[in-house]
Amino acid sequence: MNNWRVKGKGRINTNKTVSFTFDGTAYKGYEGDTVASALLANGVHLMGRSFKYHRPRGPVTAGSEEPNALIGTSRAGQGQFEPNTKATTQEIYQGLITTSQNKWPSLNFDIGEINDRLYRLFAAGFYYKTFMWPKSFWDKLYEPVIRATAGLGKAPSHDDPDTYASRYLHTDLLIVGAGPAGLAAALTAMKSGADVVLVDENPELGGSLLFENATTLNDQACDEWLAKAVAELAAAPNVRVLTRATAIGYYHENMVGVAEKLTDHLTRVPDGAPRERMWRIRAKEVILAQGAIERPLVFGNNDRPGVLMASAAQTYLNRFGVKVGDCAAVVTTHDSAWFAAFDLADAGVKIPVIVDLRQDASQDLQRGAAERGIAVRLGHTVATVKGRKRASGITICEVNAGSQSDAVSSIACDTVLMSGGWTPSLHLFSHTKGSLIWDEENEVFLPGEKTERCHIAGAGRGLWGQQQAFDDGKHAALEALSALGQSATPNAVNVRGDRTGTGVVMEELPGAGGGSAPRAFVDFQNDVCAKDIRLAVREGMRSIEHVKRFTTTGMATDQGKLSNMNGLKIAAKQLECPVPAVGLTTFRPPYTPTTFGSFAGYHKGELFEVTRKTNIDSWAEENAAVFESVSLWRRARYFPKVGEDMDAAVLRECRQTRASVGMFDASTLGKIEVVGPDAAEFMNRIYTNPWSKLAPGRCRYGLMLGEDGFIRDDGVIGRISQDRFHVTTTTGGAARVLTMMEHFLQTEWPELDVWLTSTTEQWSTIALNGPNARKVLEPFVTDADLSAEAFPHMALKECLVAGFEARVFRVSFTGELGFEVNVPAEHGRALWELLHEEGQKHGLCVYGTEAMHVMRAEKGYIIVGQETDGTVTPADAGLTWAIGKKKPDFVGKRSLSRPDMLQADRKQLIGLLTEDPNTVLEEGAQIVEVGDTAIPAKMLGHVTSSYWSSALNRSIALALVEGGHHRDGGAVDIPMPGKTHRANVTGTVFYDPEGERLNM
Amino acid sequence: MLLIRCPYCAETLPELEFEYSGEAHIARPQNPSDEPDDQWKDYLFIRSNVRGEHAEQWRHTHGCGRYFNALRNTVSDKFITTYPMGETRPDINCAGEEKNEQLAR
Amino acid sequence: MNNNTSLESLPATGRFSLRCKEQNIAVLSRALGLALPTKISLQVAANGRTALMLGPDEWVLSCECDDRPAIKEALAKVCESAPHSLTDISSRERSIRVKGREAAALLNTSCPRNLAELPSGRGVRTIFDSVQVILTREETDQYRLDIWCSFFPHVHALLSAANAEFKSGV
Amino acid sequence: MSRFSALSLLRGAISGHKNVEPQWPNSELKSEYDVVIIGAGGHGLGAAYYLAKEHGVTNTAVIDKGWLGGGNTGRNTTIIRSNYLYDESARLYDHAVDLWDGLSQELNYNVMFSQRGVMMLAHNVHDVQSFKRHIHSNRLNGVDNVWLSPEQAKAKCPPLNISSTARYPVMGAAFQQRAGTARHDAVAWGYARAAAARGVDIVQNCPVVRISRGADGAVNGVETARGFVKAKKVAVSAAGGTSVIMDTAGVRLPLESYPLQALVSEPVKPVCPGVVMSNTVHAYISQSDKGELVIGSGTDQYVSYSQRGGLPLIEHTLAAICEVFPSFRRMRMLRKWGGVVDVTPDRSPILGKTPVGGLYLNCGWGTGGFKATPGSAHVFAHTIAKDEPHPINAPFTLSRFETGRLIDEAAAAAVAH
Ligand SMILES: Cc1cc2nc3c(=O)[nH]c(=O)nc-3n(C[C@H](O)[C@H](O)[C@H](O)COP(=O)(O)OP(=O)(O)OC[C@H]3O[C@@H](n4cnc5c(N)ncnc54)[C@H](O)[C@@H]3O)c2cc1C
Ligand SMILES: NC(=O)c1ccc[n+]([C@@H]2O[C@H](COP(=O)([O-])OP(=O)(O)OC[C@H]3O[C@@H](n4cnc5c(N)ncnc54)[C@H](O)[C@@H]3O)[C@@H](O)[C@H]2O)c1
Ligand SMILES: Cc1cc2nc3c(=O)[nH]c(=O)nc-3n(C[C@H](O)[C@H](O)[C@H](O)COP(=O)(O)O)c2cc1C
Ligand SMILES: [Zn+2]
Repeated sequence: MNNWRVKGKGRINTNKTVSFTFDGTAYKGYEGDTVASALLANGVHLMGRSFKYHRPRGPVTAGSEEPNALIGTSRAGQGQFEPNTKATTQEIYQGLITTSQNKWPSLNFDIGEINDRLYRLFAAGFYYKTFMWPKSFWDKLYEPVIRATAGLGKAPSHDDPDTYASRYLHTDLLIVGAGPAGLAAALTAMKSGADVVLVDENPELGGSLLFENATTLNDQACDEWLAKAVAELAAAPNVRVLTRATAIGYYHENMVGVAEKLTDHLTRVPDGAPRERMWRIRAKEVILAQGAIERPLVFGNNDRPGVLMASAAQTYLNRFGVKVGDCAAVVTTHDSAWFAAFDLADAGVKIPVIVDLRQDASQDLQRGAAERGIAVRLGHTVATVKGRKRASGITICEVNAGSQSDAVSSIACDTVLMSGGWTPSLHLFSHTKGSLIWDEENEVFLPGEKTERCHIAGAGRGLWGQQQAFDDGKHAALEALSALGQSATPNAVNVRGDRTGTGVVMEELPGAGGGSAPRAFVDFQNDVCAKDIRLAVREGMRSIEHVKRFTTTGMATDQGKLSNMNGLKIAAKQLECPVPAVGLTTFRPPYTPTTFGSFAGYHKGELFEVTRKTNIDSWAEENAAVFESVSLWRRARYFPKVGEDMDAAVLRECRQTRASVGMFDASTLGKIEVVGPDAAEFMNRIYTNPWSKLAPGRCRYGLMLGEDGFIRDDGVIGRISQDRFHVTTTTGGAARVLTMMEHFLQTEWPELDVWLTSTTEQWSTIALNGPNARKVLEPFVTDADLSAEAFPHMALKECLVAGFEARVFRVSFTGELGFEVNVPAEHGRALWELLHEEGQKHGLCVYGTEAMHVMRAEKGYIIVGQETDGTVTPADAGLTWAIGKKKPDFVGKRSLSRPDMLQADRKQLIGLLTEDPNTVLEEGAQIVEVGDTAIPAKMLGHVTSSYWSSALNRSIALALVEGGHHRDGGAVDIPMPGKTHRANVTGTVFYDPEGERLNM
Repeated sequence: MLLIRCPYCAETLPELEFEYSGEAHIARPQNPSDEPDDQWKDYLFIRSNVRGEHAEQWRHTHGCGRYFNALRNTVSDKFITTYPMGETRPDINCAGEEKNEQLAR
Repeated sequence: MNNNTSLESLPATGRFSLRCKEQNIAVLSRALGLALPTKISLQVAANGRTALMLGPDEWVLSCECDDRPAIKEALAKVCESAPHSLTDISSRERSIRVKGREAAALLNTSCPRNLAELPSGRGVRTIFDSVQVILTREETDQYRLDIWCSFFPHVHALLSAANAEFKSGV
Repeated sequence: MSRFSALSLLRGAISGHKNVEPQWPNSELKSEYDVVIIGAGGHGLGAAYYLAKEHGVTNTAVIDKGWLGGGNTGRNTTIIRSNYLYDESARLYDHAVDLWDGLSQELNYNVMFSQRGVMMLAHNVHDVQSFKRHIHSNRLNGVDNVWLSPEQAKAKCPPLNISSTARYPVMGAAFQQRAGTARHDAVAWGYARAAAARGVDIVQNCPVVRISRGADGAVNGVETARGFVKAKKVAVSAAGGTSVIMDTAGVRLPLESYPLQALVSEPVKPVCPGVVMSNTVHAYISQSDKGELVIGSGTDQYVSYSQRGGLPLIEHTLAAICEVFPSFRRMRMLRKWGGVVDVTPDRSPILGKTPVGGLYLNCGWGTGGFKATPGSAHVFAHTIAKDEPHPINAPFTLSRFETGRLIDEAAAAAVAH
């Protein structure tokens, strides 16, 4: 096993072997390996297939910018499948199962590869130009085929068993990236009084020091210095280090989202451990030390397995102890690939050639190559890579004034290392809308104007080399500390053997042009080639945003980390336009793809959202209630007895309530205590009704409009004393109503001496309704007279009920004699049980919201939100009587006189009785003139409520109908699929129109 | 998530504690019944919707509960200042030519 | 990480919402026998009564349950001279105490506030997940949350889930 | 302009696409036009196209401050449906669906209009009532929309969680089969290409900074970053910038602009066949032909032109998606972005004439105007050409806010997208 391991190299734990599988084959690696490093150590380069052409692909990087080596992962025996995971960042653990993607039947033999032969048909944007004929083929054939071939991995098919966490964290200084710049910043800030958080996406700190480790730092070997630095930071009380933690987005006011992976590297996951945690870190100052990403070169077949970034090869060697091949040719425009070549050569890899497009290279480099017996071809370029599933050689030729010379020579190799220079990582900085400035000399974008309190350090500022990075990190920390009013005396880091390089930036390599030349890839995953970008420009896509969207370059899962700059250069050249004038596309969060789960955090299942329950809810649950959800509350809808369905239960609940007595948990109604000397005046302004004359101890139905004149809420309101009202609102409206009241009070009428307090949850509210309601309640009330004379309809009393301090309203939402008893919430259930027991003497039944709805509809009482929908005025709803005629003003009054609010054709609330008394109309059914049922029909309105009425022994309905108030006695049609129902228009009160039962 | 300074609490706190409540300084007419339809419409619906410095109401709902006013730049989302309800809009001058610049995105 | 954070549901107490304009604070203070604090988040205790200032015209008074009639009576006497609103909210909310070295971190799983900026002995209304709460820092590592009853189970469940996470050590 | 066809594609393939021509020329701004349309989104470009095709008005410029299609047309979740409640809306959006069907052929540009259906989930009794009301109203308006049981809903979208113990159980769904999605960029490009072919100038990267009015009060041109342009008529189709530009003509609007966010996941093989919307848990999802899950989030609470938006909304949206589709919890967000949507008080658009002569307005589509693109453009062109509204857009006046005849889909508990 592991034939490509290099003894004595790497930071992995070779004492600990780990096995995992890839496409069913078992492999062994070491603790600390990624899937990619372990597979490479086993000689496996072919790890995936590209999106469009299904070309064979291997890893091209060793980090989170990887576009090619995407795999599915799952945990043995437990599923937890996940697609599109980067083999280059997924750490191996015992029992990890990995699979390749986007292939059929196998990775090695993939039918989809046919696309690669037909590539010319699949030029950029081809689908916009075809698949249009015949028209019907799109839905039936073309699109389904396109969809089936698209996508990379498969979506998970099972519910995710894992949990996710989140946390807010406040800190003085957040440092993103723990390379030399980030480490220097952290080591400096550590010495101040500031709280510091250092995050890095890798499992260990070090950044480029993990692979560029030939230097000596303060006279210690690089690895040794790093270990000490890490230990120092770990021991510092003011520093918190998060590894496997990716800063995914830089949001407003220095809030950075950091997604931390907690368990995906563990063989055994501790109980209760979430899989990932989303930190929302709010920092006073931020240092972005994200480093730079090495840029690929664009040449023929540059996507073949075995073609890697030079720094990736260096990483596999120095961090993982893996050589990526036996014989690695190097193609570069930058010095850094030379160093990579030297490292590999020193580890025993044959370097047949370094091809550098530049005409010159430093003496040091050339000497280094010569010492190692490496052939150097300056002023040369690579024409193409040979081999299909693995590179087998390259052809090179001279760069001749930018065009290809005839003298092509072939060089055999199994690996190609490339470097097109480095791109500073400014993704997070760009999230803040900070500006980027084009640096002509180094041909990179650098940070310009800032919009947040942040500092960029290291390679992110285009500073190559460890010494510069250390110095810059330290400097950034001092700057940040001074902004925090802090200071520190930093220790310098002196670098010996620093291998700073320079280079030039190319677009497509000169050898790659021409019609028949093999394709040169810019965006590996999405198979965007240089010629696609040129084609897009020729098709008129002159904005880089158009180029992106037309070719999909930069839209793959690496979000252009490798491709954007090359794409931009090629487009700029085709446009004959300077690079900065063309500009970059927008960087958007997240920095690397991030699971939905980590955004959702704890919000899963029961914790997804609050479920509010009343104090009496537990009784309902024990008594087999069926619940419904109303805003955040859950309410008992009905209480079926064994064998009953909803209709039967509701019928019984209504019947028994009207015949004797029913009991209902009304605790969810919103309640607001309105208190102060100006309470009545305030009520006058907010509600349509007049309140000044309402005597303490009395209550009244209140109607509330929005300023636009439409009904917003209603409820019964009691005057407890001269300066105190007990307001009730609808269940769903409670918060809204209080907000609206506060808004008017604070912003328009601050002079009023009145205050509002939500008392919804202070009270449990039990409604007793029915001719025997008084009999049930009376035994529990000793300090008040409940008789009809002493306690008439629409009166209220504060008294003791069963010893609890209560507010009893004599009101009714059913049309029967009714009491609503409010007691302190914690006594709700106790009182409920007492009343229930007492009620048994009278055949009391418990009813739910459904029976309540039926009974109030029988009485023509509206439900806001059912009879109204935000477009209904008091007049429409037949509630003109609730408007205080003499009041000069109340919220919404002025709007009621706008022209369209007075039209006769407005939809108005009416009653409907179907001709067939057994037909219960469907709520929401539409209403037309008699006989006017042809489609499209002129609709007059709709059925808002419709029930079987046990009291009337027939169906009833309420409806909003155009000009409804003038239709009394007329008929309308309700066309339903298959049958049209006819109904007669009536008043809205179906039951006990005289209201006699209220006064029993 | 924005950070907002509540002028009553005198603390700068996360947006999650606050509710936005629309444009500021739109006073309810003294006698709505006297308003002509078009002016009542202005009060109800017309908003300046400024690209740039916007005077707006917020409520520290999950804090002191108070409504207050703020000046905020709607392009950068940055608060310029916040001030108690009832105070007039502070005269903080922003750079001239803002409109053209605003239009240019 | 050694976890020693505890969650404790607290017994009921008397609670009032008290509201008045600035000019009447002195009168009400005298009536209550307690100097109502005049800076938001400050808490003052005397005679078994505690007042926490939540807003410029708002306090929450805590007391023994059976001290409530006395408070009502005392304030009713000054109703004319010092208009105010006193509303019993004792049954509206329940409290939970979070205590231990990691109490603040535990709360910060769902509370976006910077708890370091809340000194011991102070309290504020804030938000915990989607739930409005009153958060009082009783001692350095001890906090109390006052929560409307119907939201209590949700807050408790979130804190318990977070506690399990802390216990797992990751 | 040459026609796109399978054959032309094949020819191109053989020749190495040697003879491609720009899909639209890089027009210079002329000094005078019959019609200037501000905003090269789908609505503006479409209006230019229909003006040319149906009304013979070709001396038109569509001027955009950025790149064409770069506004909300290029950043929306592409949901198309017409199952709106009110007659006015149903007619408008259904007119659009009729035009969507066949738009690829009409424009000779595959806009990938895909009628995979839109399913709107009901999670409580109120939702059920509201959706049934929609269904009945739609049926009588000739708009297809049917009720599905939870099981039927799941059959249409297998990853859907229909467990009755869910916090928000699925109690059924309203389903419109003719609804679906289209490729947003292609819509802008297709209209641009077809309009350009009929002589329309498309001028990009040229902000209009002022609408100019003559002594008679009527418009006479626009001031742009590249100078003054005379115009007989000016049509504003500048979503995300409407209030600002209309203010320069002295017209103040009932609009507020909010950031609206959307996101995509990494691409996966087909898993979510149609569009699923849940208003109650605030989640909208579909899967694009490329394989990403395209997910719509909500608007932030405050007015903003920043095309950004905050993290809490995204967290809430994804929590909701994971509730409805628990197997997606391990999917990853690839990219999220924001747009700026102009919202009216009744959530319905303003589409028609203005108090200013020669000035026409198309705005206020809020979170849901992509679906209207061809229909809106079509009747807007009519309005501009004839100086009077088409019957379909006649109700969508600016004056309704004064008289009170609002078309309040939002109040009627319709969903936004
Ligand atoms: C995240 C998101 C999701 C959405 N999801 C859906 C959905 O699923 N279904 C749906 O139907 N709708 C959806 N919408 C809404 C939909 O995108 C828009 O309503 C629709 O695209 C508007 O099209 P338009 O052509 O009017 O505007 P845009 O495409 O925005 O075009 C307006 C153009 O005007 C330009 N402009 C502005 N001011 C000026 C000026 N002064 N000078 C020159 N040019 C100017 C802008 O640059 C822009 O290009 C969504 C919107 C967003 C942001
Ligand atoms: N030889 C050359 O010419 C050349 C060119 C470029 C860079 N370099 C080397 O690069 C180094 C620069 O140091 P540096 O500290 O600026 O960069 P670095 O690359 O050493 O460290 C950056 C770190 O940030 C991490 N990171 C990036 N984005 C992140 C995110 N969003 N969340 C969490 N972590 C993130 C990276 O994984 C990495 O660990 C020097 O050592 C220099 O020698 C050399
Ligand atoms: C329907 C749709 C699908 C998208 N799919 C992708 C995608 O697969 N990859 C990607 O990077 N962006 C995708 N995007 C997002 C765009 O890259 C871009 O973010 C969006 O158009 C807004 O533009 P901006 O981010 O440049 O402001 C998609 C956008 C839409 C509207
Ligand atoms: Zn405050």
